[in-house]
Amino acid sequence: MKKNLKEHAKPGEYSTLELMAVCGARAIKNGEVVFVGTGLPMVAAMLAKRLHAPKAKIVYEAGFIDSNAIDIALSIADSRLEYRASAAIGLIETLGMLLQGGRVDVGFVGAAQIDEYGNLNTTYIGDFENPRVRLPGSGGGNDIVSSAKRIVVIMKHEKRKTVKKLDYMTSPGYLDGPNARERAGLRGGGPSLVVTNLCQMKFDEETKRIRLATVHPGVTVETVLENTGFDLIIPEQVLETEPPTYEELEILRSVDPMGIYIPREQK
Amino acid sequence: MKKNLKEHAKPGEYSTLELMAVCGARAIKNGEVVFVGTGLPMVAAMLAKRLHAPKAKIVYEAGFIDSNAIDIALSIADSRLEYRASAAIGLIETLGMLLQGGRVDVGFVGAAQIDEYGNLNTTYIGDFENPRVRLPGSGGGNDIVSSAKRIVVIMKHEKRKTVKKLDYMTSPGYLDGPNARERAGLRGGGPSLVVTNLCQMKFDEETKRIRLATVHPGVTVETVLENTGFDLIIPEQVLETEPPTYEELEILRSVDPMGIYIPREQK
Amino acid sequence: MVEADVEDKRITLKEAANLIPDGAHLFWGGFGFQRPPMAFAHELVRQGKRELTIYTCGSEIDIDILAGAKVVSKFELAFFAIEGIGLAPNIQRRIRDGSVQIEDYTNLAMALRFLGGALGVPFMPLKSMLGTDLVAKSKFRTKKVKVIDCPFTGEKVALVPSVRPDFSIIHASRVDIEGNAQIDGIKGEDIEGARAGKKTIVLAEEIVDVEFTRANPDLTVIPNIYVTYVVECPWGAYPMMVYNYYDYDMEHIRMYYQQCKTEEGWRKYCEEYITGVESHMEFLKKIGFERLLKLRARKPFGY
Amino acid sequence: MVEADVEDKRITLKEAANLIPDGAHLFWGGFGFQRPPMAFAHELVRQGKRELTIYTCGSEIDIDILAGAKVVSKFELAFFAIEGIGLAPNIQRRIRDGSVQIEDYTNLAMALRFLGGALGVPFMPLKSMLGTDLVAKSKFRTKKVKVIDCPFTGEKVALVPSVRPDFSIIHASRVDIEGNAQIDGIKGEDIEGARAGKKTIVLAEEIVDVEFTRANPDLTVIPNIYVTYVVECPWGAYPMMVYNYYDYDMEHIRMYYQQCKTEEGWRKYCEEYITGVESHMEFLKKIGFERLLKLRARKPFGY
Repeated sequence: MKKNLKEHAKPGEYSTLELMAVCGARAIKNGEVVFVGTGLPMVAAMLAKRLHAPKAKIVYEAGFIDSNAIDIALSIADSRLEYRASAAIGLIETLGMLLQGGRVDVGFVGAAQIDEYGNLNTTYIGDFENPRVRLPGSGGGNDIVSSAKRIVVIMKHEKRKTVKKLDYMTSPGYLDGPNARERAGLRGGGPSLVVTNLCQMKFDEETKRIRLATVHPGVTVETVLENTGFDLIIPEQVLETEPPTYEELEILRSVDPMGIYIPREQK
Repeated sequence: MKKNLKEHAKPGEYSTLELMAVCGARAIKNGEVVFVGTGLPMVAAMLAKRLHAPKAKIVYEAGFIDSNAIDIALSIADSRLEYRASAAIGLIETLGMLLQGGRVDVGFVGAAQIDEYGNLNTTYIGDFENPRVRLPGSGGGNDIVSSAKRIVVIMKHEKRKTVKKLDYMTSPGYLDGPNARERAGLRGGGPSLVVTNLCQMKFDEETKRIRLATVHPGVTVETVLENTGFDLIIPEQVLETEPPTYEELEILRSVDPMGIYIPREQK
Repeated sequence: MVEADVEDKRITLKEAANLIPDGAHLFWGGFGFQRPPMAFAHELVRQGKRELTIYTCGSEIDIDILAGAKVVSKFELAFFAIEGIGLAPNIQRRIRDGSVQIEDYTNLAMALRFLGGALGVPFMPLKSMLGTDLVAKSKFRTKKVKVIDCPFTGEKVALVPSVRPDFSIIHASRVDIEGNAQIDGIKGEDIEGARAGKKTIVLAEEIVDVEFTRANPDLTVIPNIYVTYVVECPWGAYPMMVYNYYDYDMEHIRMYYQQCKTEEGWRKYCEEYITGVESHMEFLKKIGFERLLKLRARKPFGY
Repeated sequence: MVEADVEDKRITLKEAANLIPDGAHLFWGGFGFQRPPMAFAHELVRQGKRELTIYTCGSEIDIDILAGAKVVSKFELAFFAIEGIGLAPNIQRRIRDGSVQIEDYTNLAMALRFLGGALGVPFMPLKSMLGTDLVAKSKFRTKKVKVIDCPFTGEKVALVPSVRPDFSIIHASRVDIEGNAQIDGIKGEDIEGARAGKKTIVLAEEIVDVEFTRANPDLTVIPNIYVTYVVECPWGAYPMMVYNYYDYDMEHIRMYYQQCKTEEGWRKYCEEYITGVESHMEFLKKIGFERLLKLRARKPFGY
């Protein structure tokens, strides 16, 4: 029996990673210029483009502009991303002219640590002089977070990742509060949405501090708080994240049919 | 009867413009990167490339790199210059990366005025606020004179053009003397040769002031001085400019067969 | 999908010129004789625009016409003339009568100002202009150039302010309806200029199908994201040249130069070829089909 | 003419690597999985180079191998990992044992540092890094970045020092014997990097005739003037990818990652695939013709 595609899937019919990808996709509006990396953000952008945002233009920092890839890429510079692209140029074009030039509407990034102003760490865990782990570094992350009009952060929700003080600030959220970005000379709008495996978080307009927005189906506010290392603002009413529709799931699974970024068994 | 191609032509067998083009061509060594505009410098570079400097690479600021044009161009951006070029890019490439990047050996420029330090004016005749004539301006001239390793100036020799004080300094010769270029932050070597319709001039190593090098056949030192507005250093011995060889003339005339830059009747 | 995924950015030449308000700041594409937006210049004159500011490296008849018709009152540029022929006749007169002012930079400085605008930084460093009147003197800009000591090497560096004009006007070889543009041959400062404008209008010799551009992303030098509108405009650079399309018409250019030496001659030219014709197509008809065909580029030369 | 007008810049891979002295500074081309100079990395290891400094945006197995073999002691870069798999295993260990130091920039900052080097200016401005530890902290550079107030707008701007390395190493699609190089697909930071080096070595999948390159100057992205030497090096980016030529070999990459998690595993890999083979050709033979053929790019996809 064919399901109604617009209906929401039931618990157990989708995985947390699928829900996270759907949350990311919904943050993309039709016609927007979207700056993504590989992994969940790529899957989210491809889903958006095939569903509600066919005119979204996906940019990958290696140089692919308005990519229409039909195969899942494993690298940001993967030849797969050139399929029916507008152009294939380089980093000065994507990070410089498009992004720093102010033409990117929404950028997606990940992080190993986030603080309550949305500042991000992707470089060091532990002490700068003698770190426990040396992460990959900024890549284009700092550039994206500095200059895109909006930022969506997608990351795992753990106490040690949601911290009061970052081990190293790789990318600027709202720094130490209101107007700090402007004072620092940053032009981009800063983080607007954080999607985790537990919830979605946004930022308080006035204080620029992070606040809970929605909890994923089956997750309680208490669970979120237990897994959060910083002081999370909890609004009076916390809604539940809208589950994926069957249509979203169907397209999502066609985007990543091999389950490279969203393994099927997690369902 | 076939003339010996290596022999020098006799007076009356060549025009002054032909001699000037030959002087320019001789200033180009094989393998050098040469930055030229249209007109006599283009003809000179094409002559050099067909004669003693086949590996010279001719760059035109519009974006033509290592041009091998077979037809005479009327504009610096003329499609004719793309023939068998290495690449066709743009001004950031030619003036920025090649020239300012330090890869141009010799640049050719013209001028409406020159002073005794080789500073050049191509912008205003008369007062800056209320000029008599507004010339075309720097174009790439200042860029070339700022950054090429050597500069060859080709211009008409008149008292009002060889002046003690320029109406406007468009391009930097040796400014006000030794080390002035370095102090100003300029990296190029500065003017090394001035070719006029009367003579060739070079620059005194120590004082950086202009001095007579050779007089063209039939021209006396007195004639040069009568037509010079600044104090020209006259060395003890002034040689005569070596006249064109028959080979030089033959190739030169094949480069510009229609006499566009070197009209035939001037002979 | 919610709607067709190919956006159609086509407008007419008249609509495009009509977008430009009096007083607007324009990046002006093409370099020398190559791909100047001549048809767009004509249409600005026909529509009687006023007080425009134009940023370009070096341009020729196209901007001389804009000065002659008093469409432009300010230029920031490095070079103007009619190469191989003489000084730009209308601009000379307009400077003398005070209706046009020019701020002087070098070609590299202007190209870098467009690159800076494209990159979204407020200035760019360069090693030209140093020690000369290009730094010491300015006509109307209060902040024309600033010489600083490099914080890394100590050497002198000139900083020039980036340009982000209201509109960038480019004449390309080909473009699709989404705005993916290709340019054959030299690009002058058009790559940077197309990315510097707040809005960018791409005129092109031909509009090609999206299948053509999407099949080879490596050839697109101005991607759709930068392009606001596209205008199909064949022979749009005549009497100048477009590589792989047509050669210049030196006879027309020389006639222009001779005639425009006087104000009366310029008015006659303007009336005959610009304001006296209804459209770009009427202008081309006036030039004549046979004459245009003779100028077509021959393969493999491109001119 | 005094001699043939086509200069032959071909040398062998061994000769190319032999040009690099211990302690040299290198721009390292390719981006992510696309066109890394893998074969050149192998040859540097075989020749036992030491104390190199590498400048790049983001690189993966290629620089992990150079760190593992202690060829490189310093990196200035923005990103290193084996994308989609995990952290670069050798670099992690070399950081811990103190034999490798990394100075951190962003991808845009590094790309601009190469653009600045190419343009011959001592620094470039950017609007990233501001307000973060990328400005506040440095590992070994005394002058890593300088934040200034823009003299035109007053806003904060970060200045990063330009890079002019001793050598730039690029793996291109095609090159002619004079050094005119073409790159299919994305160029990463190779356009700027190729122009930043004091000397530039272009390795390429194939050497093509000068007739081919000269017939279409618009396709040459690195003109001969910048190129000191060329090396024909088919499958030179294996196990990574070259657009239009071949796909990556994920099986080999995963095996590398797993094996190099330990020093012993790395030593075994290095001995088996790098130092234990005589040349790049022997390495390819070891991988096997059949396996390589399976990776060939299919038209029109390019992968």
